[in-house]
Amino acid sequence: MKIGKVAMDPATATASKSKLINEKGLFWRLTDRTSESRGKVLIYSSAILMIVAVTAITLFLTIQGLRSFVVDHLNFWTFITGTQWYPDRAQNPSFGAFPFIFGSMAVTFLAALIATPIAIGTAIFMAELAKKWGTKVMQPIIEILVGIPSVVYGLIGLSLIVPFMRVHFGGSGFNLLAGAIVVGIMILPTVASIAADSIRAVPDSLRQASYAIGATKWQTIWRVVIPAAGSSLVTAIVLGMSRAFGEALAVQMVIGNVVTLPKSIFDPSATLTTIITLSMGHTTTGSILNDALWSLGFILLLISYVFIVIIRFLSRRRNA
Amino acid sequence: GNGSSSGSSDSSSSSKSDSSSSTEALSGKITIGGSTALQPLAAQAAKEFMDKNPNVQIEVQGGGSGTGLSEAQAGNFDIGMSDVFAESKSNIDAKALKDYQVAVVGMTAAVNPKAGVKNLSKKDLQAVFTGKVKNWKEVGGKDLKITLVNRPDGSGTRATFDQFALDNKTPAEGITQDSTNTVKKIISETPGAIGYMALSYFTANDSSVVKLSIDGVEANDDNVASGKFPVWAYEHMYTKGEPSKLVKAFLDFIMSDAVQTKDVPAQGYLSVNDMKVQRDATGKQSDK
Amino acid sequence: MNSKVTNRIALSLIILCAAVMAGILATLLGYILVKGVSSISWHFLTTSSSPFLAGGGIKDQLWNSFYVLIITMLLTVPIGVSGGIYLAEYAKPGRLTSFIRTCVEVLASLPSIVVGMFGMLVFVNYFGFKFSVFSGALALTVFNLPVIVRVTEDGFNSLSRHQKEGGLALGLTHWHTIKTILLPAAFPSILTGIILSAGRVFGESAALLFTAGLSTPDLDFGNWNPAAPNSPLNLFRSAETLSVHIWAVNTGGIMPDVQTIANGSAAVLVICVLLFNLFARALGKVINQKLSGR
Amino acid sequence: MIQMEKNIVSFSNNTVTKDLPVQINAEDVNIYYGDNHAVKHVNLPIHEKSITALIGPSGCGKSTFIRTINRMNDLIPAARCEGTISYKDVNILNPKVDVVQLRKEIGMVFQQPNPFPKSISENIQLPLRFAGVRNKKTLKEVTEDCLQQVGLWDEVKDRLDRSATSLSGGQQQRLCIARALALKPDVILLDEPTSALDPVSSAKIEELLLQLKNDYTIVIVTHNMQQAARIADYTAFFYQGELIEFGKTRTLFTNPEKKSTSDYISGRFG
Amino acid sequence: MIQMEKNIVSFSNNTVTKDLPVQINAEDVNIYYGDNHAVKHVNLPIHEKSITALIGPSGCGKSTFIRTINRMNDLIPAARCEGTISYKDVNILNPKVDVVQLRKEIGMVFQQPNPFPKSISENIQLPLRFAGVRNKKTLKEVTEDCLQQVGLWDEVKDRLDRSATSLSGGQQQRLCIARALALKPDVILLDEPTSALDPVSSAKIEELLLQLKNDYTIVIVTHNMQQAARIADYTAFFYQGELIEFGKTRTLFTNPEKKSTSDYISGRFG
Ligand SMILES: Nc1ncnc2c1ncn2[C@@H]1O[C@H](COP(=O)(O)OP(=O)(O)OP(=O)(O)O)[C@@H](O)[C@H]1O
Ligand SMILES: Nc1ncnc2c1ncn2[C@@H]1O[C@H](COP(=O)(O)OP(=O)(O)OP(=O)(O)O)[C@@H](O)[C@H]1O
Ligand SMILES: [Mg+2]
Ligand SMILES: [Mg+2]
Ligand SMILES: O=P([O-])([O-])[O-]
Repeated sequence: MKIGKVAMDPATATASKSKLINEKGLFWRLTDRTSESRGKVLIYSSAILMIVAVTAITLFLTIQGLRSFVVDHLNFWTFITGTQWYPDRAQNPSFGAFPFIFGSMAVTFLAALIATPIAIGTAIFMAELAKKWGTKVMQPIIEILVGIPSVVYGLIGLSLIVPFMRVHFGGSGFNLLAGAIVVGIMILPTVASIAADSIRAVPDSLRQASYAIGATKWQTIWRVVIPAAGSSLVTAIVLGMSRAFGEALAVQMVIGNVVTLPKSIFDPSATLTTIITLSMGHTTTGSILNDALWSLGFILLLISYVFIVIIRFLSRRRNA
Repeated sequence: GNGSSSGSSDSSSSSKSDSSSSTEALSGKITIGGSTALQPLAAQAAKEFMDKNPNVQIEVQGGGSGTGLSEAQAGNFDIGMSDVFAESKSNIDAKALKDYQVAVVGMTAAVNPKAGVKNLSKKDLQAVFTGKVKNWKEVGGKDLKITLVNRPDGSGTRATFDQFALDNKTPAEGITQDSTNTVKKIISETPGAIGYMALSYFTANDSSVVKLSIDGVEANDDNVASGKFPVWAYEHMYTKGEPSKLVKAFLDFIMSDAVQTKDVPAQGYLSVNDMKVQRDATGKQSDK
Repeated sequence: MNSKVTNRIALSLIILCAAVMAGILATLLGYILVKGVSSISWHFLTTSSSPFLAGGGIKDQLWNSFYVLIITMLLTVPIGVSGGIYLAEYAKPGRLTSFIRTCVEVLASLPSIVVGMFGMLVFVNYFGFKFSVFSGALALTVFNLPVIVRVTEDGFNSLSRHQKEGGLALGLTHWHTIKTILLPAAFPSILTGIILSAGRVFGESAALLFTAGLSTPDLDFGNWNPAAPNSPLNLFRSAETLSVHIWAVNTGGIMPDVQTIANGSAAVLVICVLLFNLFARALGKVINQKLSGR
Repeated sequence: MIQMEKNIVSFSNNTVTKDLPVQINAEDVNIYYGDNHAVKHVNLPIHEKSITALIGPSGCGKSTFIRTINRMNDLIPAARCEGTISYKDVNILNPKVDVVQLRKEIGMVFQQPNPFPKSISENIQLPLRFAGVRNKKTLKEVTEDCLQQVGLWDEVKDRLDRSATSLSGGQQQRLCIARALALKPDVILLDEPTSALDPVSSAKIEELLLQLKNDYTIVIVTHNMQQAARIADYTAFFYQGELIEFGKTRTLFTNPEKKSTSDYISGRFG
Repeated sequence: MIQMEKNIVSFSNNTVTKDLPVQINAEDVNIYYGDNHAVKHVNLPIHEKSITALIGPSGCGKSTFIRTINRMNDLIPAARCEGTISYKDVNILNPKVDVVQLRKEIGMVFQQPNPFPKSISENIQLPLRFAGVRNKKTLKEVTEDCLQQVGLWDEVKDRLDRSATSLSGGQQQRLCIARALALKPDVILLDEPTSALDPVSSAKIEELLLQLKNDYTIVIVTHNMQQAARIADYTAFFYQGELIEFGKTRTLFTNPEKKSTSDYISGRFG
């Protein structure tokens, strides 16, 4: 019951030699069913497509975003530092986008401030304290939270948070803090799930080492696990911030959209994204206001690049 | 150029002849877009028009007045809807567009009932909106802080209010909402809030907001029609040059009594036909 | 003992965080469902929306949401899976790979409104697709693509190296190994990832405002000719999706029952996302059982 | 059948002439992972200040057993223990036992060197800090002391604040032993401490263990029978979860009672 | 110094009386992982229809070397090879070599059994299908044939369409060997094929290899010296990337030339 093996005669030996050396032409490689090249063509073209997409987005938004400086001769510096946004004023319209840049930043940082402790705490709970519960209950909860559309968050912010603010802090209830809370809750699940992944990635050997020298659970988490997960945790927060930064509709529904600089977190405010969604439809293509809105979009793009650079930097440091 | 057709045609006979002739003649597609304020009226009219002319497809999009004008000029919309005159927008060649004023909308300020004002002089109103006055008691109301609620730059409602109620004074900053619903909600819930909105949003037995009279003139359809109440605007439909036969038929339908006497008032607009005064692009008012 | 007290307090705080998280979900879901479910009815789901009268439904918007989702998936899944395979299997460490990886990250973290603006500029105006299903799907492709790429790459990376070596050692080509061994093995996790990402696409609004439009023609569900302007299948008609509808109704709607419509739509949206989630889980479980058991 | 050359193994270090007192005593210990009965009815005494080696083929339950002695298996949710392991008149397996304190008295070193990704000195000071030691001078002294004991002091004294991960594998393992010594435990458990190391580092650690047994009780798991023969006073042979044979190392190697023990020792399987 | 009991190891299977022709010949092979010189100047002939065992302590480069013979190391981007491994008058290390064809002729079995998560019969038929065999009857015949050869036929013939992952570890490993046989290779490489298995399965595989060597050239990496002694005709001892000693198994075990070889064989390290 064995497959008999015939001894190689010299002729077959030479034949197999030529088989071992690959000298097939390009055409043959593309037509052969078993060939590698056909698969590679498919795979490489999609990789190229992604490069094209990024390049196109950057290019088009840059060109469109620079129009207000090149064609309409707005001063770039006064554009990003000016605090007066009166594009419709008949005499002497002014385009100062600083309040929006500030508003975006403020919402982003406040949201991170709100989300970070809860998200990291949940991540620790899922990855360290209750692994079974974590995967069986918390993970689905987090996935569902990620899936809830941002307009729904906005809607709820409008009906719960704004009235709450009005009752407890006076004013209209539309303010920076309301925006930050809505976005903070929105990014919670993102931050928590990435943070949980990075905590899970800490090798068990470190935990064992820590327990073996008589550490309590908290000592292990605080002194060993969190430092070891370190920069990935920061990455999780930065990623959440970049989401917060780009969120538009949910914020617009609750932040009040006032174009002046807020004096406190209980003042209404505006962000880059909200001003774009608010005004875009009212402007005509090629008008200065329209170009200025594109410039805001361009700034948004630039800042999201900054976030990416930060994330890359963190991950490079982690790998080093 | 006012391209509205005369209101003399007999509605029932004209629409009958419309539909009978359209069965062979009218077919094709119309794309309408622009002002969100006008969108519901256009959509309703389109629905009725399509019921009569099954071979016609009308697509009604929003996008805002600016979009409506830009896209009409670019030829992407057959009809561009706008709350404002094309002349008032930059980068639009108003002469190349043909204006159809399909309805009139009146607006006034809405005030939170707790402020205790029902009427303001134009001067006081301007003082309130420009921020010179910060408390209602300075203009005869209760001792309550004033909270402004604005519409975004470029909004037709805001442009109209700024022009005819504030006489082109720049309003002070306040909360800005694009949505009349939200504006109304904020005003009704925030003590001391004031904003402005179309008359259609003040429903008859709704006491959640106060409909403000200006200089003692009540904001109602009659006063707008007669020109006594100044804050009103046309709703425009623009075509690029002369409209095609199909588009013209639709515009005629909108101007017909079927729409003007039914849908237009139903949505809180005034029919252009009822107006006793008219206005040009610069805002100059004259008797009709 | 000091460290023990600290331990107990700290752990309680952590549990509190998790409880807050669960509480937030419960509040959100409870609020949406309690407020919205009462306005969901067969009538609500099967009538078209009305421009300004009460009693409108969400039939067309619901269909649009699914249609845009399907088109987006048709575009993203093949490209995204290929891209993920590229990164997991072919990419050699180097400048190009790191550049492609950066591109994926850039796409993933672009604000959706920026994607929407780009879509308006390029798909709507430059290519002349107008506000349409297709423009919307292309815009959503831009930001769903990196998600699928990542899901695929993770799926491949989590496979044990042994499977791949087993294939290659048998004289299978790399591509054939991927096709016949690795892809089937990674399939469950990729599928789960895709369905979860579908939830996000389904709920996206900002990018669609500027690309798929704020209105929808009166769809004729008897007409399935994709070229007809009011056919549900027409790719080049404007298509307001459910989440855009919520925003639009809430922003400018003048029908008297704005709140009811917004709450009902939100509830439908959330229920759909919940169903996606449950479906993904159930499917993953079934496939896993099939692969391991039998 | 041809006879292999005789293996010459030194037993010179196994100097126990009479049994020292039993410090830890396992009685009828059963350990399960879910349904998997991984350790079956094990009775094993561990004598004070001597080296006990656990040998056996892969998967026979050595690690499972040794990890139970300081309750490290608590970390595995599916693991479950029955029986008694008495230490200082307490049953270690009692759920009420303060595991934190237990692990301070019974230290452990693992197969893969696992220093914390911190500086060398912090690695040794961390257990002390956990235990509440704040005094800088004490910390410094203990650091030097422990590094001296494992013979690492001269090699690293100039770079105590360099990252511990920059050390070689053997140095890392000795650092881990030093870390375990910092709390002055009674017992040190080692699970295949040399199997990831090169021969020279291995030999150094064997030497170190022989020295440490003057002060500490040592339990070591090893897959290298010769290592057990070289350093252990007592050897326990595990097979398929059962303790097949236990006794003085010399006796077990030269005169095993059971057939499977002699089969294993002579390399017929494993 | 006390002498350990003599280890009795059977060399009965090492029946090579005269050297068979060399089928694969490694000359001055160097392999690097980045800067790490993992295999250093190795010269090693592999004889036809015999079993060559590679032994040596962990990390000495055994796996690295054996994986180079069928170019599996191509998968590791950082790996780099120099030198010549001639097989059928071709230098395997030549970049132009069609690795797919090479791997059909030189099969490989790994430490962890790695059946595909498909049915048992599909596992064996997959490589055949890929090689272009479509005929159902042939496929069936070859499946039976291969399973017979590894002695798995009787155990699984009733459940050929059950998932291969439902088999036990030892069965899975034999299935992997059967799978490698399906393509009728010249050479089979095995990297610690029994180290994850229980003694009984291990013994079965040893037996199987002794049978297969009548038809195939076999290269096996093992950490179990007794296993090498039991089954290999030739043994190569690697240490720190160098080939320290190579020769007939009996010679190498009974009369090693180098001190480190005898140290390793007698368990003084590793
Ligand atoms: N975490 C775990 N969960 C479930 N089963 C486990 C776990 N760890 C070990 N086992 C099982 O318990 C048994 C004994 O394993 P153990 O690790 O104690 O063996 P060992 O003797 O240390 O082997 P090795 O020499 O390979 O380290 C094995 O059957 C193993 O599969
Ligand atoms: N993928 C890799 N990348 C970098 N270095 C590697 C890689 N694989 C192995 N090495 C290094 O090459 C050397 C030889 O490793 P190899 O796996 O060949 O040893 P081995 O003899 O098979 O050991 P073992 O008995 O543990 O399997 C080691 O120093 C190892 O660290
Ligand atoms: Mg073990
Ligand atoms: Mg190896
Ligand atoms: O109708 P508007 O949105 O332009 O106010």
